[in-house]
Amino acid sequence: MATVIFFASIREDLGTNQMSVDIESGTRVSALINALATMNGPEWGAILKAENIKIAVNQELITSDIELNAQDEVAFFPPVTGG
Amino acid sequence: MATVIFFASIREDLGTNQMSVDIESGTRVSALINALATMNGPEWGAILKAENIKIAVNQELITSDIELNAQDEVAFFPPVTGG
Amino acid sequence: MNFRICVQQQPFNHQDEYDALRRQSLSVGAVVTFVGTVRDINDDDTVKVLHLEHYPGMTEKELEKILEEASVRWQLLGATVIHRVGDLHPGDEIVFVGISSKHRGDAFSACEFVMDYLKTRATFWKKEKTSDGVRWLTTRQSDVDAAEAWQT
Amino acid sequence: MNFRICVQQQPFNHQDEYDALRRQSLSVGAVVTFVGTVRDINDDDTVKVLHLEHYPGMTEKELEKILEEASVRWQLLGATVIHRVGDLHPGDEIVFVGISSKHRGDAFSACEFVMDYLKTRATFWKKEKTSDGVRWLTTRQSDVDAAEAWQT
Repeated sequence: MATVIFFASIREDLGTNQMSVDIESGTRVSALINALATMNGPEWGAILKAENIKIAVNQELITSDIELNAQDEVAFFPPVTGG
Repeated sequence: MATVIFFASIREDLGTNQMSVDIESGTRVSALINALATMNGPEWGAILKAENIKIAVNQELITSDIELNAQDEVAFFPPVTGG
Repeated sequence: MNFRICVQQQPFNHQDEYDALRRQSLSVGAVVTFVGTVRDINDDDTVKVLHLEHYPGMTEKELEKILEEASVRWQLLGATVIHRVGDLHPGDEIVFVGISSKHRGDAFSACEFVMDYLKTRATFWKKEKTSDGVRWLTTRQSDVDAAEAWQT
Repeated sequence: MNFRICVQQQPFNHQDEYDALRRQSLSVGAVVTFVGTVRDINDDDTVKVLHLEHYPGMTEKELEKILEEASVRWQLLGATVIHRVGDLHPGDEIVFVGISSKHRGDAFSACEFVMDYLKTRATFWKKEKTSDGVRWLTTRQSDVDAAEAWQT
């Protein structure tokens, strides 16, 4: 199972902070998003494909549509605003 | 009487920290230095005319050979090294 | 080179953090500290509460990377980052960044660099409760520009 | 804009100075502090005592001018300079510069500017007692360069 987590406005927009998703190793991030939209509704696709959304895999920011491993931690969040 | 004061290495080189000197208003700084050398010995002239010496009149740094008033405070010191 | 990274709800003690940096070694000649605090007015609205959320685990890794990069760019003796999370109020301290070094130029540059990178890379998010409602803050272009300026 | 300028023999309290800057107003969003300390080694010699002398009256005027200029260049809310004189030892604090402002860029720039100008304009002189004897320090070219860089 991959762990999918959401932060800040993304978490609030989706109404959930974390879920487990059964994926096969080799699944691309884009395919994971499509699977989430299929499971939870098309608004999930719109939110997770928004232009300035940030995605981290195993706590490392990614900038391309990489292949996931079955146990990965995938996080979706808006641009950071700390400090 | 003008007050003449010396700081740091200049004070140590001259062996004095302060003196009063009778000058007329209109006396130039260079004339004051010559008067000090006449009174105290030629090494005073050498020390007070050294290339990187700083001179302040009434606690303002001067960069030209200005005319003094009779009651001025004239200070001689090396480049600053605080902080 | 000693790093200290902490994400916490409770306030920090400025004197303790400063003392730890200063007493790193007798080679320390300069200590620069930065603290960011909650302002009462933001974008013309009165701030009542500033809520700070973060990504536990990733935040600490990102902060560590930022300090690593600072210690490659400058000669540092100590570096501390403490960032608070949870509900904060106007006047409260949000973040502490402190750097100690032999010479002041290194400490000044590294401290500002760490703040600029933290603002654009560390996984914190701010939500403001103002007189006008609740809003998530968005990235400021000035912060993006400040971070990019270090890359040239 | 509040100035605090002090030349004194006794140590200062870092927390008190920081708190005063931070609590200047609820508009404060950033506080940057710098402290310079006596290093144990200078120019390869072991420092035993650092003696600091100044020109009472002129020093305070010069520091005031420096803070005035900083407050023209940047938007500041508070500015403090405390400089110690007399005999200091390795590890002792020499100088505190603290700036508070709405935004961090102003505080960082002003704090570094004040230090660079203080180093080249404020009437302090340092005499070192080392394992090798006693010597008056001379101006470092790097300090002259740092101060001049603000004039362009």
